[in-house]
Parts: sequence; C-alpha cells; structure tokens
Amino acid sequence: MAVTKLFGASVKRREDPRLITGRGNFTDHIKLPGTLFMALKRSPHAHARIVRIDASKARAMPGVVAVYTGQDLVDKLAPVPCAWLIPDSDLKVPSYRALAVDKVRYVGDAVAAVVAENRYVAEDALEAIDVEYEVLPAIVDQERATQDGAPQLYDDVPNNIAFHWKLHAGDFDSAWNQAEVKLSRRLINHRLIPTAMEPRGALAHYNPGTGDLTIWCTSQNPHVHRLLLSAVTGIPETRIRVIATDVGGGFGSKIPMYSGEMLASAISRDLGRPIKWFESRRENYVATIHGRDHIQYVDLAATRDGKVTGIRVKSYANLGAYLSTASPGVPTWLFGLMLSGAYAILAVHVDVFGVVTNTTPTDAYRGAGRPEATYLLERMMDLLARELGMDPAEIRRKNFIPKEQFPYTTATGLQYDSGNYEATLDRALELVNYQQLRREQEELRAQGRYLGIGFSTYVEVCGLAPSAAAGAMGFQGGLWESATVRVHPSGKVSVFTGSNPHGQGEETTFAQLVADELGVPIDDIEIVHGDTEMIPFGMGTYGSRSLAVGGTAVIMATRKVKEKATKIAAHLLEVAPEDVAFENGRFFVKGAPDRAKTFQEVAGAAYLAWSMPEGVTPGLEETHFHDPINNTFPFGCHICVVEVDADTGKVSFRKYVAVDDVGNVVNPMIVDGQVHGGIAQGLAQAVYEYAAYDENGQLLTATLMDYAVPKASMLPRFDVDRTVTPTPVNPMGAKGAGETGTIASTPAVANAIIDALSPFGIDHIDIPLTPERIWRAVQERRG
Amino acid sequence: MQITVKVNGVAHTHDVEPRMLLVHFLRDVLNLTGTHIGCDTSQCGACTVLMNGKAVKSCTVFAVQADGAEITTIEGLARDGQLHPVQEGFWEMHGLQCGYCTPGMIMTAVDLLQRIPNPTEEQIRHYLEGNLCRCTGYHNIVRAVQYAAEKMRA
Amino acid sequence: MYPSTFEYYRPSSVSEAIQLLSQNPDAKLLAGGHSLIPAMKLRLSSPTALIDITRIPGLSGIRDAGDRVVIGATTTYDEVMRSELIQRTLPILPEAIDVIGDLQVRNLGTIGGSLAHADPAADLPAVMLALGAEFKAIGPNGERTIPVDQFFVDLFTTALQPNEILTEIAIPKPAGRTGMAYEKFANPASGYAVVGAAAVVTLGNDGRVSAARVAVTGAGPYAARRTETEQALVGQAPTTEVIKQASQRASEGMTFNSDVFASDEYRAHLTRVFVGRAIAKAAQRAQG
Amino acid sequence: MKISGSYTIRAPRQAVWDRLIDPQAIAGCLPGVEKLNQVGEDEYEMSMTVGIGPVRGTYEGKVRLANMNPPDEYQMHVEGSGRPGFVRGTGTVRLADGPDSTTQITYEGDVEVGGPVAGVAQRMLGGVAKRLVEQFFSCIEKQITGG
Repeated sequence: MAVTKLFGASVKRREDPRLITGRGNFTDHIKLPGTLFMALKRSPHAHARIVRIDASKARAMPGVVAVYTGQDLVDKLAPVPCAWLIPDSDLKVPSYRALAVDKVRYVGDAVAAVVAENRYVAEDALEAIDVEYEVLPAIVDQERATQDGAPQLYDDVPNNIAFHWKLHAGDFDSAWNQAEVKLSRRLINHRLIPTAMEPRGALAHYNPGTGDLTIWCTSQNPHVHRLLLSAVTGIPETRIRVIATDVGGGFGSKIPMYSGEMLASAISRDLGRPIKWFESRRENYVATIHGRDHIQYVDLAATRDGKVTGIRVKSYANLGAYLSTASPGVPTWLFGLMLSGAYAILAVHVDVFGVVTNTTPTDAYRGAGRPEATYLLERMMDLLARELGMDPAEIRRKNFIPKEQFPYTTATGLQYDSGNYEATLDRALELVNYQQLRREQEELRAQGRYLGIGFSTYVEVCGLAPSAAAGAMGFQGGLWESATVRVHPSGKVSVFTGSNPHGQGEETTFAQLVADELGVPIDDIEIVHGDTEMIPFGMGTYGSRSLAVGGTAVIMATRKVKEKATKIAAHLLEVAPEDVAFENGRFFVKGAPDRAKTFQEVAGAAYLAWSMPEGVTPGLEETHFHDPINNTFPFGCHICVVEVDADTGKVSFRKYVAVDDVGNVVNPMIVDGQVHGGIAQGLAQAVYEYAAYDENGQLLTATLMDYAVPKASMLPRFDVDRTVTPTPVNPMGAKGAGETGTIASTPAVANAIIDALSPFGIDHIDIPLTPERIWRAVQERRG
Repeated sequence: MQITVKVNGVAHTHDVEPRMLLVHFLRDVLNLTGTHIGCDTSQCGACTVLMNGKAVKSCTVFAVQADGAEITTIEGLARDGQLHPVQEGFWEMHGLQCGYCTPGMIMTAVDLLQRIPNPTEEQIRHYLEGNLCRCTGYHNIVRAVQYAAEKMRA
Repeated sequence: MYPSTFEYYRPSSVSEAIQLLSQNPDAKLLAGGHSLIPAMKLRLSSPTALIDITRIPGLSGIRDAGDRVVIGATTTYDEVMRSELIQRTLPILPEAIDVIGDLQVRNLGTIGGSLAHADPAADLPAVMLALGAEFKAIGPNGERTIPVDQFFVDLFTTALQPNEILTEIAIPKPAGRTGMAYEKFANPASGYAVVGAAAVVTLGNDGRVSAARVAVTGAGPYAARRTETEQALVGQAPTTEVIKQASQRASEGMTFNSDVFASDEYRAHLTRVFVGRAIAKAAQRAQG
Repeated sequence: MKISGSYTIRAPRQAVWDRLIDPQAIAGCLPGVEKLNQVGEDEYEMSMTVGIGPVRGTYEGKVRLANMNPPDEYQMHVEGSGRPGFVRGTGTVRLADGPDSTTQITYEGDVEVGGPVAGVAQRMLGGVAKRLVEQFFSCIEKQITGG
C-alpha cells in the first residue's frame, strides 16, 4: 500500500464547519408542512395487565387528531423484530409490540400514541388518557428471575430464560483439577444508559399518492432500519427511504428498531400526513436500550507461578422485558469469544443465561459484550496477582500471547490477526513512570494517603466479519460494507458509503483515503452517507468497523475506478494500459512522464465517450461490496492512577495513560478523539454511571439529575500514545478505534481504586465504585 | 402574549403562548435550529444561548421572559463570514465529534472567556459543568477553549 | 419538556405582585425560574399563573448598609459573586455560589428564589444560617423581618406566608478576626449538595473562638444550624483536636436523608467530615 | 422504597387505636383531603392534594385497612395516582404502651412510587415520605390531646 500524503495526517474535519455554526442536519431540524406531532403514553408500572384504555377525553381535545392503542394497530404493524437469532441455545423470542396490547412489561412500555397539531398539545393529551392497570408482581434481578416462584413475564418463556448459550473450548475440568491456584468470584457488570446527547426521534412522511414512505430518523444503520421498517409495515423496501444525515451520537443505542419509528411510519400511512416524534430525555432513559447488566460467576485456574490455565464463566445476562434487535448476540458471542483476552488461556468454558425481566430492554452499548469480558478478565488477573504477591504488570506479561505467535488462534476459535502486546505494556509503563509511582505510593501510604495504579491490557475484536461467520452466529444480516465511487465529468468525486458516521468523522477519513488513491484534492471529494435512496445497501456504523470494513470498500471501489481510468488514459495516450503509470493524479506513459493525462481529463473523456477503448463503457463509477476475510483485533495497555480519600470514599484522578495499537492510523487526531471519548465512557462505568432499579421495577436514575454522565470537571486529561502493528486483514492495515477506550478503561480504573485500597486488605468491590461503596468497604475493614 | 426579542441582531415580534420555552421559540418560530435540546431537566446545556451577553439554558427560560432581551445563538456568533475564535478552536482542536452538544458548549465557552480571558484547565472544566458532551471526554474541548483564549488575547 | 398552560403576569411593583398572589391562589412567583421551570417542564408542577417579579424596580441589587450588606431578592447568583463588596466582606458567598449548579444557572438563578424555594439540598440556606442573615418579607399586611434561624421550617417550607414576597436579605458584616468557609460534597449528577457545610468562625484576641456559626444542608430535610458543634468550639483554641471533637457532634439530633446515591448513614458521616473541614478552613482563614 | 420509623403519642393506646382506624380522623390528618368515601369494609376511596416544593398534585386513591388486631397492630394498603405519578404501598402499624401512658407507634412499609415523580424527585422521596408520616401522627396526637 502506498503511504501518500493524507494517510496518517491529522486533517481537520470536514464535518465541522456546519456543526460549529449551527447548520447541522439533525433529524429534529427537518420540517415539513402539515406535520403532526406524536407523543407516546408509557406505562408507569413495570408489570401489569392493561384492563382498559379510555382515550375519549384526549380525542376530544382541540388540536388532537388521533389516539392509537395497541389494539388499533395489531393488523397494521408487525411486532418489533429480533435480528440476532443465536443458534443451539433454545432461543425464545417473545412477541414485542410497538404498543403493548394486553400487558406491559417494563416502566416505559408504550401503551398509546397521541397525534396532535403541536408538541405541547400532544403532551396535554397524554395526560388526558386514562389507563387502568391490574398491577402484577415484577422481577428486576436476572438471577432471581430464573428461580422457581419468580414472577413470569411470558407463558412461553419458562423461568424467564430466553436462551442458554454455551461455548466450551478446551478442557477446563482438567485445568481446574490440576490448578495450583483456584480463584472463584461473583462479579457484577452493572447496567448503563447510553445517553447519546441527541435523543431518538423520527419524521415519517407517507405519500398516499405514490405509496412512498420517507423517514428521517436518528439511525446508525439506515438500510437496516429500512429493511426492518419494510418488514413491520409491509411497505416494500423500494418504497421506503430512510435518511439519517447528522446523528447526535449513538453508542449502539441507535442501531435497534424501536416502537417510535415504527409508529410514526404506520400512523403517517394511516393519516396521510407527516408525523414527527421526538423522545424526551426521560423517555430516552426508560425506553431506549440500556447496556451491560451481567451477573457473572468466574472460576480461574492457574499455576503458582502465575500462568492462567483455564477460565470458566457462568453469566446471567439481563435482556430486559423484550429482545431488542441485536440483544441475544451481545452477551453471548461478543462476550464469550473474548474471554481469554490478550492471554494464552487454553481452556475457556462459558455458559450464558439470557433472562427476561421487567426492565428496559438491553442491547449493544459501546463495546457490547467485550467490555463485560475484559472487565471480568482484567479484574481476575489483578486478583490472581494479589493472591500470588506478583506485580500486576508482570502477571500480564507472563500470560500474554507472544508476538511471535501471530496470527494466533484462540481457544474459542478466533484468529487474532496481529499483535505485540508486550510493547504496549512497556510503553505505558514508561509513560507513567511506573517504578517512580510505586515508590510514591509507598511514601504516600506512610502519610495515610492512598494512591492506586490500575492496569488493563486488553484485546478487542472489531471490524466484525466475515458474513459467513455472522450467519454461523445467527446474525440475520451480513457483515460486509458497500461503497460507490462516482467520478463526475469535472473530475470531482462523490463517494457513497454504507457506513453511517454519527461523530466518527468518516467524511474526513474516507476523503483522505480517496484523495490519496486518486491523487485529487480532498476538497474535490464528497462523502455521502445516511440516505438509502443514494447508497447501495449498507450495514451502518457500529462495532469499530467503519474504517476497517467500510473504508476498505471505499478503497476497493476507488481502485476499480482507477483501473477503468487507466484503460481510458492508455487509450487517450495511445499506449497499452500496462504502459501507463498513475501518480499524484496523473496518468503517464512509463518512461515518458511528459506524455500524460490528468485524472480530471480522463474523467471528462469517460463522460464525453467520444473515443473509448474497446469494450469499455462510458462513465466513471464503480461499486464495491467488501466482505472481509477476518475481524481485526486492536489491543493496548491502559494505566490509571488515582488517589482515594479514605474518609469520604471520593476518588480523584491523577493520571491516565493509554497506549493503544489500532494498526495503521489514517487520521491521528480523529483516532485520539475516539480514544478520549471511549475512555470517558468506560471510566464513567467504573465510578459514576449506573442504572438503578428498585425492586418494583421503577428506574431510580431516570434523568440526568440522578444518572451521572461525567462533566468536564469529573474527568482527567488523557495521555494517549500508540504502537503500530498493522493488520493484514485490509489494505490499510487499520484495525478500529471506536471502542478500545471503553473496553480498556473500566478495569483500569477499578483496578487502580482497588490497588489504592489494598492497605485495608480490600481486594474487590463491585463497580460502580461510588464514594459510599468505597467508604463502606474501608469502614468494614477499619472496624 | 406579544413579545419582541432581538436575536442575532434582528428584532422579532411574535405572539406566543406564555408556556412556550425560549428554545422552542428559537427553533420552531424563528427556525434557528442550531440551538439543540438534549434533556428535560436543565442539565445538558445543549440549548445554551447568550441572553444579554450571558450564557443561559434556553430550555429553562420562557420566551415571555426574554421579551426585550438580546439573544445570540450559535448562528449569530460568526461575524462577516469570520468564525468566532471559539468556533475556530473547536475546529482546530477536534473539540467535537457528533456535534450535538457543540453549539451549547461553544456559547458557554464564549461567556467563560468574557469573564476569564486566560483560564486555567481547571477553570475551563469547572465553567463547562453545565454542558454535557458524550463523545469527546472533554479533553479536546479544553484544548479548543485554550486555543480560543490564546487567539482572543492576541 | 412541554409545560401546561398558565397565565403570565409581569407586575411592576411589589404591591401589585402581592395583589396578584392573593387573587391567584395557585400562582407561583417566577424569579430565576431554575427550580420551578424544570419541574414545570416535567409537569410535576403546573401552576395556573406565574408572576414574574424580575422586572420590579428595586428588588435587585447589592448595597452597603453600614454594618450590614443588603442583597435584593432578585439579584442573581452571578451578580452576587461578582460584587466587589461581597467578595471583600462575605467571601463565603462567592465560594459557595461558585459550586451552585453551573454557569448558566448562576447567570439566571436568584438569591431570593433559591432561599424561598428552600430545597433541602440547596447551598445558600446553610450559608445564610452561618452568616446569621435576616430576611425581609412583604405581604398584604406590610413588611416584617424574619431571622434566618426561623426561616427554614421544613422540607421546601419556609416561614413565608403564601402571599408574602421575600424582598431583601440583610447580612451582618463579620466582626474582628472572622473566617468563613463552605465545603461541599456534590452529587455528581445533579450538582446538589449531598452534604454542604458552612462555617463562620470568629477568634478573640486570645486566639480562642469567640463566636461560631455552623450549618449544614443536603444532609437532612432542611438546612439547619449545628449548635452542639458551635458550643463545642466557643471558648476553645481551634486546634485539630478541638475541631475534630466539635465536628463529631455535627450529626447529633439530626434526621438524615437517604437516596440512591447516599444512604442516611453515609450522609451522617459526611456531615461530620465536611463540618470539620469547613471549620478548619474557616478557623485558618480567621487566623489570617 | 422501604420506610420505617417510630413516633410517640402522648395518649393511651386504645385512644390512639380508635383514631387510627377512624376514617374521619384519618381524613382530617392527611394533607389536602378533598373527599373520602367508604367503598367496602375498612376500605375507602379518597382524593388528596399534596404539594412538596414545586411538585404539587392531586391524587385519587384507595386506602384499605386489614389484619386488624386491636389495639396492637393493623396493616394498611394504599394506592393513589395523580398527575405527577402514583404511589402504592403496604405497611404495618404497631402500637405498644410507652411510659407515662404514652403510646409507641412503630411503622414499617414498602412504598412504590412511580411515574414522572419517581424519576425526577428521587433525591427527596424518602424525606417526603417520612415527613408525611410524621405529620400524620402528629396531627392524630393533636386530635386526641386537643393540643
């Protein structure tokens, strides 16, 4: 691969001018004449039978156009689909209606939709709808939900177990029997709320004359939404256009299909008017997916010199009240496959129970499954180090897969593409000045101050692929990506990508790739995304896959363009194509660089088509669907340094060092930004954020007044650095950077805090490590 | 009730319901959609505008309260096609990703720099507490404000 | 996000406002609105009328009244913080206001609004208790002065009558060697005080504490003085040990709030810790 | 939400008991009771207006007394809903003789608060519940002692 001028450059983002001047195209900015506003009446009860819905008062209000209940839509809207049907797990997918019909199963379950002339009136009308419920006992805890006598959500999901997924790789039983050291723990990986700053919403416009549905919505994957909307409404895909240009963050929460988009579409068709729906933050908190929420039982087998020989995990994953679009795959494949992490662990046994409870459905949240695996493993590594009196850095070094062994096939069957784990650890130790820090830790302890140093040496699977693997895992879609490169007669280029960035900066990164490939100015390149009418089918942006998969599709399509352009250039230069070279946007005859045509001249010629080489069609446009041969596996080492105030339990951050290896980097500025944001979210899980329910299923952290999304003052500055181990999986050698920070940081922070508390004999506290939890643990030890 | 509000230098007179929030007045009546809504409890600051020169959350002000006031929104910050130094800082330092919190973040930073032309990192972080960003971890937002501070002092 | 309908009034005098209050029993006064409007947006509060008192002349501003500083009720946090007079004479106010809400809240939120609202976790009630402020209220029967010690009656409840308006807060200027400090443990999400402790400590010529006022907020149903602690300080030299002993008594006789973030037991502990820290800082400042 | 506490009333146990199961007495001591109708044995429908700070609302609901064991103990089931949300709960009230012909009341219960108020007023719900219970007992005490 030719490394040319823009690959590796921190090009300023082309998205920014519109976003810093208030001219972004977010969904709620779109206005259509005659639009009605929809608001959803949601259940305040976690589990109840709907006895009666009286909407007569609401219907009679001035400005109210219609009120729909679940019953009204049974024939007009199919249930919300589940698209990850994991095999061999006795999976049960209960019916999930956009508006609940007989029963509500979580606080926030929608029971009626109001449509009115403006938002204020719609809200007024919600209050006028009278719903009579027969309240049923609720169950929130997924482990207790599986026990006999627990309230049952569905008749056809006995013991609330929607699936039991197994992955038994290697011989754990012998590892356990022969282990010199055995560690067993119950770990909680608590529930989080994604909190994209832009809540979800949609503007659906059905034209009864043409039968076309156009829907602007907050989507990470417009084509997937088009497919699913077609499935639930019965409107053919060819008649649906989904547009999601600027999307205000997603973190996984804008992947699934939800009731709001479905209802807006169905009701627009019913009334023949545009319907806008936008959720409030409170709705976002109760009715947009949550993430994580595992109860994990872990057994770790090791030798006395610190070599891990096997790991066994039994996990109860809380799926919430219904199975969201990708939910079964998250706590199973995306979790279980990664349980040996960066280490050569030969026996991995995983059993996952997917459990339905009276809570908001869970699904993919930044990292999705991999943070749950990494936290578990990195916490256990620290516990093992403690048990053996080893340095946490050294126990990791001891267990790393050596760099000579790549590509490396894990016990769970993944093939790690490339890696040099020790290099990231070494670099991080150097950056943090480890030996000095340990000395300082000793000194401070003598003064009654508690400094802690925490490690996380993670590896992540991203660039999820290939499609055949997706099929084997039961994912109801492919994992490829598409791109069309359209060269216009002037030589300017439009690139249509199936990826759909919502903050990741692909309009810039992809343009850098194309500019390099074609040797044209970056300003001549337009990246188009987020409109199903303009783009071949695309899979969207999630799972740190856009560059590795979507970027590759762009490069491949560009190369096809180049190939055709070379033929045209050769024809114009009257030489054979083999005799033409292409450099810096010029086609020239090898050995005679003055005999040349610019890329723009060739583009013009392709459209004039006055004289084309034989067998070459006019125009200059190519499409490529790229299905990668493998996933990519970024890795790295994060070290967090904290000080804990033992009197109050308050944690302050001293330093945060991240050394990641995401392969080659197209735009370092953007990658750094991804890492920063990722760290912030993972750090927040360790100390600030948690979704708390009471035992009746009421969400106690239902607003930003109780759910602590970190503010600027609550985060440290991040020292980020990189090593570079390219992946052989794609022509860029790039791996993926969207989730590394989140995956790595939660255990790094937790390990730092536990390390700080080690003088008290504390070796574990479940996350989130809130001040009170820390204070209590210290109190208990102080007696 | 009839109100007159000067927004980005232009006086607008409209009849509004008393319950209409300033942010809805800006977005829905004046079509200035650069001011965003990110929460309903006045925490996130996405809706921040300048009212009589001070940063306020336009979701926590009724339009009638702004009667007679001068409002600057993100659309009115750049002058004569020239980005405000804070806008420039956000672009230069990659202070935004999805861009949803950005208008509010920028408006707050403008108020901050009016008060403290040379803020420390700690002051920047403190003064931005009323604005949540979910993408950047604030690292580059701090650098963006530092960039702007330096530029404005020059 | 979409409040219910209400009538909006913008009186130009206090007496007009009082008349409107009397005519509209479900009305609410609107000053900065930063407690009220969020509740209205969620329809937790749906008053039939709002009486906007922010444009009444004379209700806002800060003046030097000799031995006291007088702050008009609709003066914003920001104005108080930036007042040179306040910074010089009552530095605990800027210190406390700096950790209230956020910049935007401080720009619009008013001193009187916050005090009349009496949120159990608001910062200023504790500060006013420690400063020994006096509140002037005007109602249909004229005006009266309410000492701060009688003002905070209960959760969201003050000594104000439904048709009375808080107009002024008068704060005595500290005498002699006085130090003051506000120490807060903020809820990471809301920014409200989980526990906030305010201390105003005056030292005599002998270096011993001649007067002390200590109050906490956030911990219990309403902001309250910690008189046992104060008594334990007066007459003593403010040594680490004395402060420790005194702050241990800060949780005596209190009922503590409990929520998902902090239990009552933890709040009681934090109360002792933060009272101790506020006193230590105040004493140190008094010592100059 | 679990709530529990105790309260001492300066009156003998039987007198306290009589008041605590008397619907008129109960209605008189709950804030803003606008109506109270008996709809069954020891079961009443009521409507009350409660305002705590900015959160003010009218709640329609039912109160049912059960497992009455005079004058020692009874159970109370409450459910009510209004604009800000709903409340459902079951509690046990126990009476014991205290010193100097006082009555020691202990109560414990489990209250579910749902709807908008639950998500928003989280930090104050515990305090509010306790406050309402104390106000109620203090009012009952005043009714008996005429104080």
